[in-house]
Amino acid sequence: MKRRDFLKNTVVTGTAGVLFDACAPPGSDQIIPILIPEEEFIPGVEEFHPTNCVECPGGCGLLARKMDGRLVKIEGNPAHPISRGASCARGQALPQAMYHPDRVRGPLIREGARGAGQWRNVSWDDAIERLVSELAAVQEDPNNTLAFLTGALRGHRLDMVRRFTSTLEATRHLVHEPFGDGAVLRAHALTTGVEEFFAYDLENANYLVTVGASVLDASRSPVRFGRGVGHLRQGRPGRRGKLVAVQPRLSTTAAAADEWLPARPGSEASLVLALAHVILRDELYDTGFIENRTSGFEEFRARVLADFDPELVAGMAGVSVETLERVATEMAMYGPTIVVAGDAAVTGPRGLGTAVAVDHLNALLGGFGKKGGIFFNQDPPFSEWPSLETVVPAPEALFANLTKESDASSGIRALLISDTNPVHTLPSSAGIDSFLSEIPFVACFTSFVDDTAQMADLILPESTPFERFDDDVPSPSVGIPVATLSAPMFSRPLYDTMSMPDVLLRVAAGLGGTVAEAFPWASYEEALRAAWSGLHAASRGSVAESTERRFWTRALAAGGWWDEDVALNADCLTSDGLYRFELPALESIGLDMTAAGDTSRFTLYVYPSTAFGDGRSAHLPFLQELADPMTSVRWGSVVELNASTASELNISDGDLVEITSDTGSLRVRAQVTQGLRPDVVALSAGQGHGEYGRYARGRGVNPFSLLQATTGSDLSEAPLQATTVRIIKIEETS
Amino acid sequence: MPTWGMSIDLDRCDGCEACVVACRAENNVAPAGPEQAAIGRAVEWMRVERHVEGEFPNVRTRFVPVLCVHCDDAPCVSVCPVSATYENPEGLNAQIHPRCIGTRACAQACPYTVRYFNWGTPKWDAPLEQTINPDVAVRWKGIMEKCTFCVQRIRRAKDEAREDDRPIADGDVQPACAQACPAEAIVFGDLDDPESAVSKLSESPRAERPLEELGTGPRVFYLKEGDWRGSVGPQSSD
Amino acid sequence: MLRPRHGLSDLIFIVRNKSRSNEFLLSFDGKCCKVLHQYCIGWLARAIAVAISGSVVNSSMTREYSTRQLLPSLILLLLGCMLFTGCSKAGASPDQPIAFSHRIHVENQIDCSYCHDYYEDYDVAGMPPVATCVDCHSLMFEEEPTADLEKIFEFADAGTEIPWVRLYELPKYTHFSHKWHVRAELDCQTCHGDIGTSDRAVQHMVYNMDWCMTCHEEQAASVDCLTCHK
Amino acid sequence: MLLAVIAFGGFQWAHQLKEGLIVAGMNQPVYWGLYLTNYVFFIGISHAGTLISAILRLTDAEWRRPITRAAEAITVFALLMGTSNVLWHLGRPELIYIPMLHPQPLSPLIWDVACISVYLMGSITYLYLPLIPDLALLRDRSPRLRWLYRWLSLGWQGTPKQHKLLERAIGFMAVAIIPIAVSVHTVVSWVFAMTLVPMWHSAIFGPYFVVGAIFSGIAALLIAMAILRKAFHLEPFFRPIHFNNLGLLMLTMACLWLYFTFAEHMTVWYGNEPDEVAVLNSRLSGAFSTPFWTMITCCFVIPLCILSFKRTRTIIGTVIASCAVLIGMWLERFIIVISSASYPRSEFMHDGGLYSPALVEIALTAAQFACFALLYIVFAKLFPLVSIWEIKEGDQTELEAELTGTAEARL
Repeated sequence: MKRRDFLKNTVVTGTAGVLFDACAPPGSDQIIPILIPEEEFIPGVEEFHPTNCVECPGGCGLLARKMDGRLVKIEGNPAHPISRGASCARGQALPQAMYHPDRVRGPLIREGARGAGQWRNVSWDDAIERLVSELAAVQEDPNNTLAFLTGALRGHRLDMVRRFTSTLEATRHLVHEPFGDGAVLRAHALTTGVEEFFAYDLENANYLVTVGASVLDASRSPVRFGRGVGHLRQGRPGRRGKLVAVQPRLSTTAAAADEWLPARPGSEASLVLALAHVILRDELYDTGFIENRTSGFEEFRARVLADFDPELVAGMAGVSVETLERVATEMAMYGPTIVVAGDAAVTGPRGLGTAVAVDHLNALLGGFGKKGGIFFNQDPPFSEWPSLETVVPAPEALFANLTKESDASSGIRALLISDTNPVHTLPSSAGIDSFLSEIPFVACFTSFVDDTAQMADLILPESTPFERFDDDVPSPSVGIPVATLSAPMFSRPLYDTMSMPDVLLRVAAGLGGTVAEAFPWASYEEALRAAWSGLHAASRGSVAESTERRFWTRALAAGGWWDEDVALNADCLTSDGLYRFELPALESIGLDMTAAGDTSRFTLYVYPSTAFGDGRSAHLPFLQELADPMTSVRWGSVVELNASTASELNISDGDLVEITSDTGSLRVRAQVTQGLRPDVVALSAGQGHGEYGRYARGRGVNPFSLLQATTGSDLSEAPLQATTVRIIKIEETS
Repeated sequence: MPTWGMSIDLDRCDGCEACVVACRAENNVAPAGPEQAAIGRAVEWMRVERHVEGEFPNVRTRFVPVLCVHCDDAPCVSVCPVSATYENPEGLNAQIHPRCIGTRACAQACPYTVRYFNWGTPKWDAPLEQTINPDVAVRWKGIMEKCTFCVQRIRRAKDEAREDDRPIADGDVQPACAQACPAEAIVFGDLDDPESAVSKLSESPRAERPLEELGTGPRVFYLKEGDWRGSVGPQSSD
Repeated sequence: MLRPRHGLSDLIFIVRNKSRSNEFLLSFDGKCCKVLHQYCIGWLARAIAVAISGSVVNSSMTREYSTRQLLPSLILLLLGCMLFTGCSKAGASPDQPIAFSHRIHVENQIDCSYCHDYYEDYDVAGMPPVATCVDCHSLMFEEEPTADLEKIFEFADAGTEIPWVRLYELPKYTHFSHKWHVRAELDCQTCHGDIGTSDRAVQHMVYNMDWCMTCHEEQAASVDCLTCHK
Repeated sequence: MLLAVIAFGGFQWAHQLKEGLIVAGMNQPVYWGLYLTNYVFFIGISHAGTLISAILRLTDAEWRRPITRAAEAITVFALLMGTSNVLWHLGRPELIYIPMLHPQPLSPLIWDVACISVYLMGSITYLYLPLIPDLALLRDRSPRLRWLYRWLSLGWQGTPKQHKLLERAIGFMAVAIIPIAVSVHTVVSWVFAMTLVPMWHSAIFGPYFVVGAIFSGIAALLIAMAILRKAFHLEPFFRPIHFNNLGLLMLTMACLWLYFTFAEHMTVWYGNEPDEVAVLNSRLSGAFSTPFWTMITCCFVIPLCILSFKRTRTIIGTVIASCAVLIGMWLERFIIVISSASYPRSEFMHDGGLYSPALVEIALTAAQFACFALLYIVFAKLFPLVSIWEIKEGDQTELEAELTGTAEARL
């Protein structure tokens, strides 16, 4: 019978196919694969190489597991004070960044129009030659300026850039970091004189209040805060701390919290001051601290008692008076208490006010310098690089402002970009596209052709942390001086890549003159050693060795240097050394927020994604495949709506909706939730890349395209919860 | 001979999903890709389930990391017609890939839904296959796979212990998930050793074994969320 | 507890394996090997082997094989031979890039560990890089240069390794530690046959689970699946 | 026509073999889909013949004589179709023989393999034995294929001794086949009932499945009879009385089936165990409500309305009812397999995908029904679908010429 024959064949071929898949193992019949000439390794024997994580400000120290000459896994460095052997989802996915199929494998020069994505491979010599000539050209005309745009760099990468920008004539160092928490730093500076993230002694705290800051998912240091909160909860037998989250959306942090206060966006500052009001009214504050170590308390008390009665605030914030009273009392009674501000809450017009109010609340509770309280970072005693008679550099400025300046780009002839992706994470209204297009020469240091690199003329492929020398000073830290150090774990990079500082060294040499003199090192490694010699000289801390050479090797092997024995300190660096109850910053805060008049408009709340942060991890398949902790969405994005809102708009789970703001609109599937204020819709940052490798390209939507760029502010470039949007249903779920 | 078990402290767990990716990376679990993941074919030996109760603003949420609980009396073992899944002397419920014929009976029988099927051939876009962990087999299409309690790490730990000829100590073995967890919510060890951290935790009043009523005898147990009572009393800044 | 007894075995081995047990199979052996050398291809060989090993493994405890058990195997085997052409590497002795003689090296009192330097300390025995060859041979002025010796230096100069063709390969889903097998004081011959006394490397046998299990049981080594399966 | 459908099915299967089950619609947690549904369904159908004819034979119901063979044929082919589903269902069909080589006796699937293979053997013999005398008849009368009939009829001469022997054998088989048949479907049900899955883990699953099986079996038989009656002009043999009686039998079964269904769901509803109730709700009002209520209508309402009244219990009526029942029973299998699988213990599976069959599954299902029909027709072409000698035996006055005439007319 025909059918039988036919089937028999299909069976056999099919079977063969199945078996082929089944039995086909990676590797060939040759024995060569287990013999790598340069890198001797023993099959089946694991090596661990210390390295550092650059995905988020956390600055974890990691161990890279190397087997059969390949990087196969990331683990936390058990000795490292920040990670303590743990790591987050993003850290775990890092090996995929190194072996990503779409990595830039060599320097590229643009062919054809900008953004067309046509590139020509060139050698490093040619690339650097091009770079040098462009920069030299810029230097010739005094009206020209050169701009170096970076993310929030840390460690000596930052120092290299600063040194570079300050040695070159008319050069500006611009910074762009979508979730930079600039306001928090400014607030710290105003109140304590320390312009750095505080170190929190979570392990010994009993009460933690986060104002906007999703400390457990994406912002700052999820690993450090995760460990801290875990310890605060169950680390001490018979003593369980409490976590309270103040934010409009039930984030992973709020979900993990014991109590969630869904305050109206923008009302956080008032809410915090209302808590302060209760504490002041009932005189629950830490008198000792207030009297001896603060200034301007009376004015502050007067202001708060006068203006921020819970009765008034409650209505505006949408949190009941009882709750405010209770939480305030608990904070005072069951301390030590820590209050942390961050993310959306510290952006926009009231951002700085919120951050300052939070500092004041901490001060009221006497949190500074107390066990289970707040301490200040201590910098590792690096030795200074040879000082140089510099042209005074223009202060670091926010990128967004520059793009808005009328004749912004006119002066700028060349732009170098590193460790940031403004085209993706700047509000489109900031006019970044036109800005870039007006600049004659744009060069990008990057491992991937992302949204920004797509607009560049020259792409200088960056090595991954596993292929380069690097160091890092984590911030927020844990109060002790910590410096992370990582060395390449391969004898040569996987591809023809070079790390940014090394490129700068070669460019400097190329430019010659004072610039060359400013960079007397042959390699970034040398530069690092020069700086790290200071740690050796200090002869304390985790690595103490007789000779500088042995110190260096030990430090490389240990993955860094830290000093656990140093005494924690919280001495304010203000003029009088006292904590300053700064008032002017609170002016912006009022109770003028009435219920939104136009009920058809909702506040758009943009938050960093657990898996992608601001989007820089979106190119890794492991993270794209990861179901979001709160929305369970994979490989895309959803907009969250409160159930009641959804029913009003007759939107149900999975419907396609259109979100329109004054500056743009986008279409995305809706997800109905109970974990969100009815007057708010929430979109996660990170997705919606136009260009960032095959896994990120065209996945989900980018909320930044809806935001209204703030100008003038030198603290944040986009208000993450001040934009209002309309929502209409486009189509039913299928 | 140890009996391996795990405790997961739901009070510490904050749903960061570090364990999920750590498990993927350690055990060569290939991403299913957007299309397949969308129709429920994503493989996650370790996944974090979310339970949201209540209505705005009084919402309570629990994160529950779910992995194979390595039952003492496993429903999956008895239904397999070819004994491709079995319980080893150390209490691991193992899937022997070359033996599996893909009836998926075990998956259907598992009350925890933690057994995964290779619907198609796992894909690694070159050169991503470079990240494959040589200690763990790469599965192929048509077979089941599941959490192994990182048996390859157990094997290594034993090897080292045997090398310097000592018994394997508590903490020698850490599965990828436990190792990655920032909140230190996951503790792994020998349930037979009364001194091991995990068996101490198993005594905790907060300890509850998932679906114990089914008589599966899970070796993974959860420490349920504690409630905050102001019981600690006013703290002096000691 | 039920212990699965089944492995992807290789055809030839089963046949030879039987050849050791009684002579009915010897003739069978002869035929098959010929057939295979002419026709059989790796993957299908495995497919068939599954069937055969199945019927073999059934009685792996009593090492006897009845005609009845072999019948399905034979049918499958022939089917395979008819459908596919190619050549099985199993049991064969492929031409190596260099005619290397273990005998000579052994006779010169060169210890296994000199070339296979991981064999008693690690999971793999290890293969010598070309450098190791050069080290010795460049010192032996009195040995008359042969074509093969020249090749060594050619490879060395080209900076490439010698592409030895692999004789023994375990499935990727098994974990094997050379170290512990050496420390268990097994003779090299048990697994590698008379390699030490031969001029040409011939695959002594193809390891299949049946064979491993038998030895493990005799030696009272662990027979838990997870000992070897990963 | 049929061949085309089958060929397409085969092609789809080849595709599935190459790509793996990724081309099918199943997912996590619905690991079992259409293939298992068909498997259970066809095995159910298979109860038509053997069980019915055996029971009737033992109870010596005279009216059964013409219909027994038609029934037994259904059994054999349905079984073949049913078991073939295992091939599509397995992740690695190339290893399908392993369960025979290294069975794991604790597994219900192994019990299944055992029972069904026995049942298949049994029912083939049971189909074959009564066929022998007719084969002999054909050997002597048929114009062609005599060699085949000669070979098959094993030199039957119709001597009293042979008759005695045959009667004994048939009698024995009839007795033996009933427990086997019952056991088969019980075991099939145990494949589900032995798990802890909500609404599978139920004690009455065994009898429930058996009843359902007989129910659908009768329906299949009725339809087959009706078609053959038209196709081969068997009006003299398949008389309204048969349809009437079988109709009544089916009615009883319908009531019995409803009783079981009700009992099954009642206990769950009253027990109110959250995970089980989740499944129940999905059937009563949720994702599976449409198939569920269709099933109730097809399996009970329609048969009841048609079959309770003598006036409507005509041939047409019974056939309509039977079609309804077949659809209903298929839906029942579908609901049982899929709905339970779709709602695992909530605490551990939050976002499970709902199941919708893919092209390959539908194609293969169609191919099976086509193949079933094809086999049946071929069988009908080659062998007398009416047990000539039994009828003879039953009614001596019947004119032999007429029989053989029709027989020859057919060949």
